Amino acid sequence: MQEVNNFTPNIVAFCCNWCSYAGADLAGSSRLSYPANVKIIRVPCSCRVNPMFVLKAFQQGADGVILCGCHPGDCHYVTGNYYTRRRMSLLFSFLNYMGIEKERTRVEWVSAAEGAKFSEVMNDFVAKVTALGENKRLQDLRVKEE
Amino acid sequence: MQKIGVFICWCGSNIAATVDVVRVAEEIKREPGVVYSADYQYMCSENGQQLIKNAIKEYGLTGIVIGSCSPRMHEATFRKAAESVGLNPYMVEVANLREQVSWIHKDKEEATEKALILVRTAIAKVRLNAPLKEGESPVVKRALVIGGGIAGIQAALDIAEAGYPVDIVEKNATIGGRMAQLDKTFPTLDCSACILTPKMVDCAQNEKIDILSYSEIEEVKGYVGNFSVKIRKKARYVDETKCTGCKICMTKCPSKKGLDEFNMNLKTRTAIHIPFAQAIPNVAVIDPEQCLKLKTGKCGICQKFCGAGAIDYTMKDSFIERQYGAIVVATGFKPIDLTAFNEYGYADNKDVVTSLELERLMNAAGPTNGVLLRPSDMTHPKVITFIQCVGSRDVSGCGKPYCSKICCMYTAKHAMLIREKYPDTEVHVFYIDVRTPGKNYDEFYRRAVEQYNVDYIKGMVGKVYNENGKLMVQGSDLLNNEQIVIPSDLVVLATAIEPEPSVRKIATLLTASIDTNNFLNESHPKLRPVESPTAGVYLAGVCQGPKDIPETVSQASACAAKVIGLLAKDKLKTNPCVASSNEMMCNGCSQCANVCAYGAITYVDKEFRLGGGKTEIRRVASVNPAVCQGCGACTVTCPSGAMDLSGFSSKQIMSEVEAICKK
Amino acid sequence: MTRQDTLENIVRISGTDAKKCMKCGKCDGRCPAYNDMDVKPHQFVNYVAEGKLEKLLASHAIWNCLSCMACVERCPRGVAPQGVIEAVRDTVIRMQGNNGIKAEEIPPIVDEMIPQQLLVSAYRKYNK
Amino acid sequence: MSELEKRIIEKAATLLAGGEIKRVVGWKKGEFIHDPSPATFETEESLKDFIYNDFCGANLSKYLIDIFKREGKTAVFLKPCDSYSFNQLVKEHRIKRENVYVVGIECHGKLANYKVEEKGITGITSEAHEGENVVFDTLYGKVTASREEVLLDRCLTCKGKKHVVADETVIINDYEDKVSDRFAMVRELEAMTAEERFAFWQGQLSKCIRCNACRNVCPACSCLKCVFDNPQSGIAAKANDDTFEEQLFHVIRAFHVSGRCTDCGECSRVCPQHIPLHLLNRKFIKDIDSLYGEYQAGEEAEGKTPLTSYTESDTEPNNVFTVTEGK
Amino acid sequence: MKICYYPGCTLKTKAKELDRYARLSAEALGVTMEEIENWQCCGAVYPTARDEIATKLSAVRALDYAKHNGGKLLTLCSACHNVIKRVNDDMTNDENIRTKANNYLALDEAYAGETQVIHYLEMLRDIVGFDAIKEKVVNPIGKKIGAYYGCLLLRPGKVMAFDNPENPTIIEDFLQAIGATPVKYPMRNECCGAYVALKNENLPKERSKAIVKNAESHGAEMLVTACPLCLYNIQKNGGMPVVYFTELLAEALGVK
Repeated sequence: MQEVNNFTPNIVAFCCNWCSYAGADLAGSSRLSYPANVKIIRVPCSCRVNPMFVLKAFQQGADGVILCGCHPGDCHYVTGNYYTRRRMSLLFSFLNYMGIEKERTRVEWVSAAEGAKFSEVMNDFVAKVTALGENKRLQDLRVKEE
Repeated sequence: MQKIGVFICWCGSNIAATVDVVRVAEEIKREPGVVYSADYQYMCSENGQQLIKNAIKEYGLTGIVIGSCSPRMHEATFRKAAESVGLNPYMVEVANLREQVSWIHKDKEEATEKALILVRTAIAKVRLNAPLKEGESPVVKRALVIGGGIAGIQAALDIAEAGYPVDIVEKNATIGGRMAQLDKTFPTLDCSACILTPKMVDCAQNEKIDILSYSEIEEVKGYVGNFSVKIRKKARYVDETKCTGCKICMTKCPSKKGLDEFNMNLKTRTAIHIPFAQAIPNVAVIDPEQCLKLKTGKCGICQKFCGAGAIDYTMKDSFIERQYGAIVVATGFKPIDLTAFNEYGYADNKDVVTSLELERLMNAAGPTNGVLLRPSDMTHPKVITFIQCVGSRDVSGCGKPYCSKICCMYTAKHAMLIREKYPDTEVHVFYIDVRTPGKNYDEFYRRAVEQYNVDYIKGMVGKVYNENGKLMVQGSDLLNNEQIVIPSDLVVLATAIEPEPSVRKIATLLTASIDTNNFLNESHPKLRPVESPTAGVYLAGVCQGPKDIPETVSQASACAAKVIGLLAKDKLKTNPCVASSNEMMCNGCSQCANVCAYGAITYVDKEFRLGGGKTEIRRVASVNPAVCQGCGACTVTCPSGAMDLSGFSSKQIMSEVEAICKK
Repeated sequence: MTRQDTLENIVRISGTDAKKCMKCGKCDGRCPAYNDMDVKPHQFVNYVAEGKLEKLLASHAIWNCLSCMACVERCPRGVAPQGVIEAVRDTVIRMQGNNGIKAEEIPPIVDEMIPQQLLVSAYRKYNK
Repeated sequence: MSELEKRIIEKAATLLAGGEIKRVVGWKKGEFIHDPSPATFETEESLKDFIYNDFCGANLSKYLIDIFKREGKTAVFLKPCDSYSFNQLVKEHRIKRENVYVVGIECHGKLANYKVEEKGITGITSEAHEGENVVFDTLYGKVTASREEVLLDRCLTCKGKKHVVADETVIINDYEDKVSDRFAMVRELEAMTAEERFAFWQGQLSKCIRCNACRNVCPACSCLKCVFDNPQSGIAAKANDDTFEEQLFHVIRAFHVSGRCTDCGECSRVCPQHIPLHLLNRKFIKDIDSLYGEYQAGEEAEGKTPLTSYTESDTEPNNVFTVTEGK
Repeated sequence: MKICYYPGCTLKTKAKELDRYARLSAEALGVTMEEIENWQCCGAVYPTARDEIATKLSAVRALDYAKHNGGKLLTLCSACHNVIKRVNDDMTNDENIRTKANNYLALDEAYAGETQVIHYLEMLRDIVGFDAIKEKVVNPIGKKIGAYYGCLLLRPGKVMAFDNPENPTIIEDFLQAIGATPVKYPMRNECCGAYVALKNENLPKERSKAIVKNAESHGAEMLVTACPLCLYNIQKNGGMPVVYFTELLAEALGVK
């Protein structure tokens, strides 16, 4: 138990430039805190997030990966997040199939006005990943023979 | 080898109170590639910018990272500063140390650690940045307006007023659209023709405006600033340049049984005709389905009588191709088909009419010369019942799920006009809700109830059946919890409106996005309501959503302002952060084009050298940088990784991920 | 069954989502038995939406609904008032001793010509 | 020589003799009858090496990507399941349909060499199926094996006898489509805990020797240049930093072919370590079917794939598990 | 051609003419109606409650029989048609009902809506063809006749898919074919009062009168129907002659 409590997960958050990155900025300017272990990468649209990036994060030691984009229907690029939704649905389900706990992956739609939601989502996500502990599975998917 | 400079901003105490900025600047010096690192109170200030500029010059920096507020705040400032001393503006990256660090964290140690990671991440990215150059594309200073109704007319007049040439392409033989068919307009009750026809004449007389009537869009190529449009001029069998509009042909034509579309088929017309008296252009057209000469080869009377020699039975469709900088879509609407609503008896009873038909029955230029007579026996109807929401708000599959927006107001208008002109008439209106948001709108409706004694019944009609010469309107009165039957002489259906069906083809040609109801999508429902997501395409009137005349005119003028703003530029700067395909790796599989919302990707067969003097032709994707908006959807879809996005390349993002995850 | 269970069962077997109703009254406008309905078709839908079970169970209209589907056919919102009425009627007759037609009531109204179809459907509709 | 094989070779000869067809793509005899390999035949004489038996599992579609570019028309023999791959490649503009003459041929399921070997059957000289059994003539005498035990895994859940594309077919014996549940194993895995699943995959993928056979044979893995070989992709292996690619090769590959994989099963057939790679692809197929409606890649030669289309009411990624875990 | 036929109880008792004339006419038109074996009463009304399974089983049995005997099931009585067609729709589209019904019946092969249910009028229109009937008419019916559809053939429109539920024309077209003058009147798809006759006599009385009054006002001399219950209610309360459409057909074809 002691160990789990001390564990601080490393979280990679991909935020689209138009809604969610602005939402994160609003969370900041409203001083709505969320854990420091969430680090944001800015992308033009959630649809720029290649599943490879998510895999790379896990393989490099991230404990959770979250994508944030405009609400479906509000995409700055009209349809980008609809593709995100399908790609990530399939990717998350697949990672779960490979044995990666489903709580480690998430997509949230956060608009530029939803600073509070951004902060809530991050707090919640960090709490869930913290409870799971360290992710090693995608680092050890293949065990080399001795 | 890159030479990177790092500049950590205190933002007064905004960052410095929580982040040990001095330590960050110090530690970052040890990062590979970093040759300069400094901290300063306000990097965005004149002095701060000077510090950056000096360092760039002094150390020959090839890339810089600013640790400051959100890039949404000052990225542009720092880019400009860099550019002013010769560093490509896209070699600047910002680490967000304020909104993402100091403002949300309290623990200084923790915040400083995170700041370091964010700065390292930005360094990792900037190492892979490449200088980018904004592209330029020329602007053709001419606009195209598709649709010659009030929306198209207003947009064209405003654009022409600013000095730019405009073409109006109208599929019918005259401009004027639906508004020309209306009798009076709400909420002022002024005559529709009186306010519309002067504008039509203005269009005709404005030398900047070219009206291409009886024409349709055939093909669209190009992109914002530079569209190339092929227009089909349908054969009207009358030479526009010769016809004087004398109408002698109409008096002589023996084929008189054609249905008069302008009068909602309530009247007949001759095969050669001018749609209505004030038509623009005032030129006849021959209906080839009806003309005896064209169908049987026998007749030719109009040609004989035409003093101007304008009739040409051998005329064929012709095509013209023109260039435009911007396109306004203003294709308008039509009432829906009522086949699925026969509980109201529309198919079997001439005296069950749509509201648009009633407009013609009340119009001085209409089939009854403005005297309200019912179509079946040309008598005065004494009891008139209006039914609202016919086909609107209907999710059963027979109608339209949306509110048609204009029906409540025009029904109040009709009721009032009838009570005004024929006080002995009894008028009932079945309604579900009366929706009157708009200046002086509710007041207008209340006048109908309070001043004109129109009987508004909250309820809906279940069936209209005729019995002994009366139309029995059986409906509910929800406030009294009763079922009532009103024996009526005329029943008017406030029929739902839908976008003119041809808009779907036009949307496809323009790659403009369209919703399931055939309304064109705006780029942003609140903030970009007149722009289509396709750059250079603007939306006016009902093609974008149900709206009345005042709203349509406002939107048309807004479109014009946007078009004028675009045409005023000589060149368009294009965002350099766009996708591009590496031809050496592209499979030509079309996956990327499938997800491009802008139609920016096309395919070309290109010849490649294989070595040994051999060549091979391969199909490869080609991105038009002027059209690409840089979302990156294509990059993920591309199986081979040939497609990449400048400024947000796969390698850059991967290295950011690595920098964040590094423990 | 608790009150809540009964209500939920009515919602379930009615096959209709009362929240879709936009309260236009078209069902009332169409109903051929309207004057014999103490609870009107739109009220059935409304009572279900508002959970007014007692009013539903007490209605006499359940015996007068003709199941003619006129209210269902052209409801603009795809709601089925008849479905609700039938669900309520079934709920009532499935309760002990609540058959809608008693054996002793039948003879006087049966005549020579009455088709089987009428008797069978009446039994199906009114009795358990 | 079976009647079917005879007819197919005759067909090849007729096509070559016709003049318009410059070459046919088929299978060539190896040293034994159980090691045929894909080959191109340009003359009628060369057809003496042509073979078609139950060891001809190889899917010939992928070879067309290069071959169709040669001068003149190419004919190819496709088994029903191969025809899906062919169609998918046409859809992706990798094969020009008009340059290829497709002959659909009969298939009753192909044999897995390693399963035959594991049963100790070697030195095979001929083979024929009799009901539910396969009878082998070997140098050491007759051996009978149950088909269930020696068929390729993919053939145990056959897609059916339909050719989705064919200019003509050579089919002698009509037969019933077997209805089988190809997702049974996927479901079994889904029913496990995340930990168990991880253990399963760790066990399987650790066997991989990175020989790239799966990638080389896969008709969907037909990129001009694979991302793993493209330094700009950010995932290509560099000498000292190969962990990412090393660890996630199969995961990335499965995602890359998702929505395009026709479930032809070649990956598993050629894997020297017998890793059930098709179970990766089938997970995607199963999820696509249940989330976005049934979709069979290669069924149509036109249109969008599930990953390049969308609806406004698609399931949210966070809710996807309730659907895809089959609960 | 031969076609599986489901007569129903009423056609064996009070509505024998409806059945008899239908068979005679069909033979004259080259169609043999083969009564299916061991049919049971369809239940006369379709139960709309989503949890009613048992009351749908007899229809499923008939449908399953037809599935193995030509794939089509011909109906004549409007009530039977309504019940069987709607049950068939459930078996096609409602997984819950399909599973449960199949579990009850334990057929060799599950039934999933494979049979096509066609009403006699649809057979006349789609299989025989009204033009073909026209050619075989020997006694044109020279009367002004109103078609009375009632509810059961038409509604619910999406399931019955019989004709435009608010503006049907099939019986009018039929009348035209047998040499009658069809009278189109708007109340032709209104309910006659149906089974409520047993509970509230007044309601069918009013409904039937309203329908007849409307038909009269449009000049009808008599009504035709396909439904024994409609015939009963209208005959009892309406005061206008009403006959089964098959009787007129038989008369026109000279086989009455």
